[in-house]
Amino acid sequence: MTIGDNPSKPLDISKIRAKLDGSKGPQYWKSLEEVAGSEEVQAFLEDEFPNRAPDWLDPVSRRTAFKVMAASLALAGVSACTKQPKELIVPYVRQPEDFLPGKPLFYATAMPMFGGAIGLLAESHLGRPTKIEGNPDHPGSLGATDHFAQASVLDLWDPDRSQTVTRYGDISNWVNFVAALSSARDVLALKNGEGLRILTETVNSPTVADLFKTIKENLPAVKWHVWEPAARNTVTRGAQLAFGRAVEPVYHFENADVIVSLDSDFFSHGPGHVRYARDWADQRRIRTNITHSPQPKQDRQEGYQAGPAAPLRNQAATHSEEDKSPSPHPAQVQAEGKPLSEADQNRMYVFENAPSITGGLADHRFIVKASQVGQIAQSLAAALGVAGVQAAQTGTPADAAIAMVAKDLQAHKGRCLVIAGDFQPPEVHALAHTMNQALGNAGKTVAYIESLDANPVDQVESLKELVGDMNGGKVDTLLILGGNPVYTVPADLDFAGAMKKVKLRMHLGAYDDETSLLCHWHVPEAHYLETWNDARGYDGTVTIMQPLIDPLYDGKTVAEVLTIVAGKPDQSAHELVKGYWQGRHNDDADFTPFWQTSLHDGIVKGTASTPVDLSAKAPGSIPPPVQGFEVVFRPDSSVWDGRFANNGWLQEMPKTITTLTWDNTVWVSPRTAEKLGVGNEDVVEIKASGRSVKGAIWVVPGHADESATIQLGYGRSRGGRLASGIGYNANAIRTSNALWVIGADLRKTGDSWRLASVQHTQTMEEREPIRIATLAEYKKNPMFVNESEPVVPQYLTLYPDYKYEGYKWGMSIDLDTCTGCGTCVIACQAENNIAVVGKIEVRKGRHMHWIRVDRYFHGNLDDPELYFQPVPCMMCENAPCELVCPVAATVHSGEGLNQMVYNRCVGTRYCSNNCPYKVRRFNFLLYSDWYTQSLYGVRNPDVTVRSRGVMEKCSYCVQRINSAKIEAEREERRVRDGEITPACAQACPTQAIVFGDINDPKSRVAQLKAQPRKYGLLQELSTRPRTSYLGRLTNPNSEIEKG
Amino acid sequence: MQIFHRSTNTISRVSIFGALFLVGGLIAIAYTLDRGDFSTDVGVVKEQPVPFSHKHHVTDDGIDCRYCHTSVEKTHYAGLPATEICMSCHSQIWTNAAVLEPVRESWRTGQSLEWTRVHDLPEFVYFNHSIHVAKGIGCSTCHGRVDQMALMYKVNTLYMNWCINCHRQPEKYIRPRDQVFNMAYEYPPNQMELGKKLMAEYHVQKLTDCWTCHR
Amino acid sequence: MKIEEQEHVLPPPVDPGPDKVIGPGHDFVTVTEEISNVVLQPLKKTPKEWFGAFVVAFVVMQLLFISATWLFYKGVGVWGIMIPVAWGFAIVNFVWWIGIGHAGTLISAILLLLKQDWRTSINRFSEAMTLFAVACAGMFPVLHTGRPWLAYWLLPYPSSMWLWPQPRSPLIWDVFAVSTYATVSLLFWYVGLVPDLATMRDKAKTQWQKVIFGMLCLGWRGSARHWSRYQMAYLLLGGLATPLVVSVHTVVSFDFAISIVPGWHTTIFPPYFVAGAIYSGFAMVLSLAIPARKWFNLEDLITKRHLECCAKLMLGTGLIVAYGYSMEAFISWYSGDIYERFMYWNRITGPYGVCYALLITCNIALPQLLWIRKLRLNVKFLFFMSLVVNCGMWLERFVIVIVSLHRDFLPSSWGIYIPTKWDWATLAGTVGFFLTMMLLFMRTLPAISIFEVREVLHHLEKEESPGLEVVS
Amino acid sequence: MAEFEEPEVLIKAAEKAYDAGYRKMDAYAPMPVDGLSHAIGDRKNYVSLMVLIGGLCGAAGGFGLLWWITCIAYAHNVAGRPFNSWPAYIPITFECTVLIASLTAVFGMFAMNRLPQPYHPVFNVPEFERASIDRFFLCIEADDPQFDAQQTRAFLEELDPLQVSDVEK
Repeated sequence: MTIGDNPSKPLDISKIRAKLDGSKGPQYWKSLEEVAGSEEVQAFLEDEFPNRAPDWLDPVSRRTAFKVMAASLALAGVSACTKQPKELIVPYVRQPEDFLPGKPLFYATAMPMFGGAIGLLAESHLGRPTKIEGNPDHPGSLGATDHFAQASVLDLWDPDRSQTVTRYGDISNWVNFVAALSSARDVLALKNGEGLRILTETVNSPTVADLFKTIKENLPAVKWHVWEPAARNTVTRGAQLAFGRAVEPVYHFENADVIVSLDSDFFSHGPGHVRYARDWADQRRIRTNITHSPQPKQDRQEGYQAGPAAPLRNQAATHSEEDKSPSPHPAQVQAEGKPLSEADQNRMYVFENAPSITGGLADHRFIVKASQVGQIAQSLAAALGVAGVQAAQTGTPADAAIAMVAKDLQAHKGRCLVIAGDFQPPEVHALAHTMNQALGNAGKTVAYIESLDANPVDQVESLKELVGDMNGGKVDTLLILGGNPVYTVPADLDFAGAMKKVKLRMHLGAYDDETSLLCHWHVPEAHYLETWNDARGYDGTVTIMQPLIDPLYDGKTVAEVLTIVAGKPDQSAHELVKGYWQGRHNDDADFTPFWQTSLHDGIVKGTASTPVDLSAKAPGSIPPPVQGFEVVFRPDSSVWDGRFANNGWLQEMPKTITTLTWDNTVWVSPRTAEKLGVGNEDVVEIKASGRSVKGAIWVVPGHADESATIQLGYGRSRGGRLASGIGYNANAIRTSNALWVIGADLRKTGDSWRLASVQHTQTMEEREPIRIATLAEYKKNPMFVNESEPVVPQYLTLYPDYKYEGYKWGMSIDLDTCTGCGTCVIACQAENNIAVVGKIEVRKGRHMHWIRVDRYFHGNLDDPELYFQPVPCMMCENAPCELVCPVAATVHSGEGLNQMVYNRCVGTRYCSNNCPYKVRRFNFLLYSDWYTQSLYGVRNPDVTVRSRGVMEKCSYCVQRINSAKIEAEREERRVRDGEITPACAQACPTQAIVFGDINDPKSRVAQLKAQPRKYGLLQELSTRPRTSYLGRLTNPNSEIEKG
Repeated sequence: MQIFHRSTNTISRVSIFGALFLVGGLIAIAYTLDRGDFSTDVGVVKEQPVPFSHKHHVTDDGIDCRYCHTSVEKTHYAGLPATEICMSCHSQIWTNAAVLEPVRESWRTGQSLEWTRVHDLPEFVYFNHSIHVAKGIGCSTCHGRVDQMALMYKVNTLYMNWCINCHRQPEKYIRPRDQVFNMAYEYPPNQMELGKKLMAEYHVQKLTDCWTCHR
Repeated sequence: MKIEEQEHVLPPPVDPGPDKVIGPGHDFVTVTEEISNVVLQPLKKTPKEWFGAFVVAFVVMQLLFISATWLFYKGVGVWGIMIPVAWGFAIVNFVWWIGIGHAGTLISAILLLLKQDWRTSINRFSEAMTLFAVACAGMFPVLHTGRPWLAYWLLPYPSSMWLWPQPRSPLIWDVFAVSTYATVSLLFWYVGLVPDLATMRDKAKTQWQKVIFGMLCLGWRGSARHWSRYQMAYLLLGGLATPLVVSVHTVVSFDFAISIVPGWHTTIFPPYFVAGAIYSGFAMVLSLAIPARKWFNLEDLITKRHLECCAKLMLGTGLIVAYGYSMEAFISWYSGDIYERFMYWNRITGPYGVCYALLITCNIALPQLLWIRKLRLNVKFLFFMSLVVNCGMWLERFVIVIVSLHRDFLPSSWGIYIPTKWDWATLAGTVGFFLTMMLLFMRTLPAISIFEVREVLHHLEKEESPGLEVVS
Repeated sequence: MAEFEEPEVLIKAAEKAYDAGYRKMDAYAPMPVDGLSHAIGDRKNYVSLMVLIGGLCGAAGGFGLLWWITCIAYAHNVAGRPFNSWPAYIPITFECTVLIASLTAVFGMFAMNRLPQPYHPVFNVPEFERASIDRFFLCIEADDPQFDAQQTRAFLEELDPLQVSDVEK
């Protein structure tokens, strides 16, 4: 399956169109697999077969690291009644105080990302960090996380991390490195550090910033360069342009009724994106005080007498001989909320070239080329009457809407928001600032704080300068602290070439990667969970990051290296961080409590930056749009700029828009694909400014024409077993003066590259797994969700209900606030020891995720709506899977959970066939890694590691339920609402997933299930799912609707 | 013409029944082996670094279970004493007894003692001491008269049907909370009604769900 | 006095045509001679074709062992199965083989009850065919489990976990149905063999043959009392086996009918599965009988009449199957259920549409040629047709199992199933195993029931010369 | 022991012998012959009764097992169905019925026939080997009250057999 085997047929878009024109009602279009009927699949079948790699080779399996070929006898571990092998207990010699073996501990820390940091609680089992949760006290998290944070714990245990200091590639040690660097420094110190250059990624750690200050004092000639391939450079530049100083905008979605995004995907990245999603959702969420009553009132038919003698019967679930009424149904709970007439939610307009999760949530999504967003901004600004700005035409439908958008904004002065995308040029940011000012939003929906960036230089310029000096021979010693410039620096600068001219090159990095290969010295960088550090959150709040474990491979931090340059070697990260903060206190008396509380809370009180108020002025001109075909660069949604390339969880996480795993692709619109005569998996060559790269096409409906989007972070040549050999390197055609968009042309090569998508059919067909209505329709008919698929009334079944007298667990998922970000997927994977299976297996349809996010395109092929639906186990009360299991490996619990017992499963897979939701996952091979020692560390000891040949599925995180129940029982009370939170619900940024006890009418979940928008997936099958959904609402602008 | 000798009639019949009995017998033997001490380890003493006698420490010295098994009331894991705990006494008494050398060595070197597990559940079984103790299940109910064991062995198979037996009818085995750590506790003749009373009092459920122990 | 001394020349093996079950010029001795010779003739006299076929079959059988070993070593992932298509070739083959296994007992039992004279010459080896087909089928449920070494958990036995099977699951019904069927077929076959084994004992030339057959026939001596009990038992066995045959494939069809998968959840499955089973069963009988009668010169015992009757039955059951298909289509439309409708539409036009077209051709279209008597009597054509139907029936199972699964309720979890080489190897392997077994059987045991042929012969004689008693 | 060529002759002979008062006798044929057993005075046949009993035991056992498993030994809420979902037990019950019945039929038949019995005096007669091929025999056993070597032989001769021979014990 390498580039070069047979080309698959191009998509015949015209055929689909023909179909669509014929089809009535809401338009449905077919996906790749069904394009123009079955020929595509026939072809797929035909050329697929010969290409099958021998099962014992799995040549492109991207998870050899995780994979074990042997049919191991470790299987005995999960097969019952075998003689137990000898097992040792190794007690402590001195048991730590207040430590209880078997109880996980949580430590507050933070993960630096996007030039900011998100506050976290890290779970530790017997000293092993196993799981990341959000820190409820941290403003940037409020208890939620993103998928990067969730997956970061796997990086800590990654067997491919660089594990030792190397010198010229040979194993060395820290002492030698210190000696080498110190001597180099001492030499350069004679010329005030002339010729010593330090290249870092965006730094926002006060400690590090302080260290740089000292360095500057001692060695004024030392230059500090900053480069991060997907940094928010344009944001600071834009602020410079508008305000004359690099400030950071902080948005307050909780106050925004109308939001305009100028190609800004603020839900998926940026220092505040998790918090923003929460605030937005709070504005979005609708609770109506009308109670959902799905069942027609009829007399129930008598059921069978059922159930054995009392002592054997499960206490909680008992067959109701006497009383045939159904178990407490949400219908009996009175829904709380506003009256229907007052139901209201915010409205969002998004202008973008490629679908994003923000665009998916938009009430109006306008497709424009990325390079045209500037003109849109101009027109909008003009329409808003910003002085000195002329409207510009893009020639897209968007132009027509601008007036109405402006009108809507003006109608909500002070309660609206205009946001420019992180990858739009500074001018667009400046325009956005001026518009917000014109709309009186400053201080209300947007505040400006001092930049989080300790060194807010123009990173591109800074990089250019460095490269220039290197070529000019002005650099003797280059200190690369973090990052992987050799891979990430745009091709036109030829960083590698320039580097070779530097006498002494030193690299601090987590992996032995492209950069370390070209450096004389390489020092393993400490993971943020294993060292001391500090970082600023999106609003400036500082978190002191504390280690949960000693550095596994003696990794070091940026600070620890800098302190050598500063001339004070042998200071540990702990001393440095503590020292810095001690320095800001007069004496221990007030330091010690401060230190304790700060560490405990995970935030340093009072460090949130105070807003400054400034006046913005519009930029003179904006960069002209790319004439002809544009290629847009974006960081990848799962590996970002490549830093997570060796993270199996993220690699296998379906990318929200494409549901692809393990690869980056070239996104083009159906029309463009038609024009190029290519289809999915066809390889095209992208030529831009004399350079070219080859990548596989993925046709993305709703993408702008004459435009292609390509993702950074792939095509790595080093940096771990999983990182290299997949995708293509987009940096190869990136240039320093056109970082984010460039004019280029695409050419079909005739080759094809196999991609692993987890969802082949991208439409809902004639079915309605997701029920959608506009706010207006909802007000007319709040029960709209139950019309297409009525609930099967209870009286239709022969059997009497089981009554759940104890707890009755249930889940509710609000499709209106689900962003589809996929954090739940990774959170679940981390919590439940879910195996990574690799590209080949994903292609075969064998991915293991317990909760998946279904993504449907709906409506027009060129401008479809985009819907997301998280699907965990439905925990059906009449579970079809249970009926057909021959060995009772899956049965119902007394609390209505659909239990899956791995150690009883023989693997007939009948349950999966009979599961209409297909949420069951099967270990077709030995997917769990039984052999890589370091990966044992990340495992959750409360969940069995599944072996080959057993079925598995979502358990509502039963390990959490049980421990909470045990706590409650010991205290002789019922479990409180909210005491149990499954991993998915806990990680969800918008709290779209809610779990709880349905029997408790006051519980949040019971309340949500009482909402009129509540419906069950495939409820007409009478499976009676415990997981229910709230229908999706949209809030379109009626004027635009008309227009 | 005659092929077989007269005797073959008898032989053939005997052999038929013989075969039946043989098969039956083999199955019976396999069954008993599977249930026997060989595979259950019931009553089998495992080799330990130190010949620790519960009999001596509990009965003679009258040390409470919780003195060493510190977390039995707090977590799923009863807790095995850290060397520290051993040394708290043995730094004063038996300071140079040969049998205790491993303990002292562990204390000196900081290397943990490595005990062999006696009560060993499969990895897919999640047992929680704290809740059982809290609900009035005594140590001796499962571990037997540990106070009379010179060397540790298990008295129950810890097989699933054994667990289920109690989970289905706790009233048979439950005892007052204050008696949980009483090794010599005898069930009263009126256990059945006492058990029912205690179950009500302690809100004991009959948890026979799979996910109670397996996840 | 010994038979050898008498004048008993074997009549030439000529096919007496479509209305006679036995060729001319036969008496008790000659039929006995002709049938027992197949077994007792010296090895070098064995027909070349037999050796050829055996070598081929034996080699192909090795595929089964190789692929099974690889399967146990790696796991079921070596097959093409995935989510949503969690059942692949294994189940398809299982149902196919079980179906084939139906003709044997059917012929022996039902035709016995119906007193059909044409059953005699073919019942013995169609029973053997049943046994081996069921053996092949029986392998798959075990092979296809994720943890085959625990397959015994499907049996009710007192385990140390005190866990029991879950008898609401059709798979448990399968366990009982298939094992019962295997046992009863075995008994039926052996009981039928006993008197002939006695014959073999007496015909055998060498001592060791005598001893072996002597053992196997349990010392049968044809006593009148024995015969009477024997016949009663045999009749009852037939009576019991008849509903059993019907039940087995009914239960197999429940595997699908009980589920909620569109395309599986159908009440019409039991009858048309049974019909289909008989259909493929008779096809297989023909595919085996036609070469066998040729190689061993048995044309005068397995006559065109036998072949034609099988052909007619194929035609009949084929029509029932056709009815089944049409009903399936009709109901899925008539139900108005979008999932049902889509399922059927997808069957015809979906990615696997080709399979459906082929299936209709093989099972419905081509067999209609059997209406033509000339073709029914054309042995070569019958042989060809029997192969066609066997393929067709395999495709039917493929369509039902895989095409229904690959697109069910939620479009998001639709998928494409692609069989791997190991899927094919396993299928081929079982065919090899089956043929090897059949060939060995034909060469080592009387493939035609001698004593029953004698009975028929006797009846015929009586019909021809009513005054027979007077003569003696 | 007399040897005949045709089954009908044998039947007649047997009837004669029975009328002549012989009781302990047996007829041998290479194939089942209607009425032969009747002719030699074998009137009753218990096979069917046994099978009936066997079948009933099978049915009871089968259903009983399932009921016990799902209601007593291992009661669980499966797919919201009652513990005793008897309709689901019908197939297995039926299979058990057939299985036990068939087993009793076959093994009962062999047992009643006193088989296996590789050795039997009649095999001592060389001609008897054709009893399994094309000859029919009538054997009057020595322990028959009326048995007398000469008379019986004479009597058998009257039945115009191919030949009469003595069977050594």
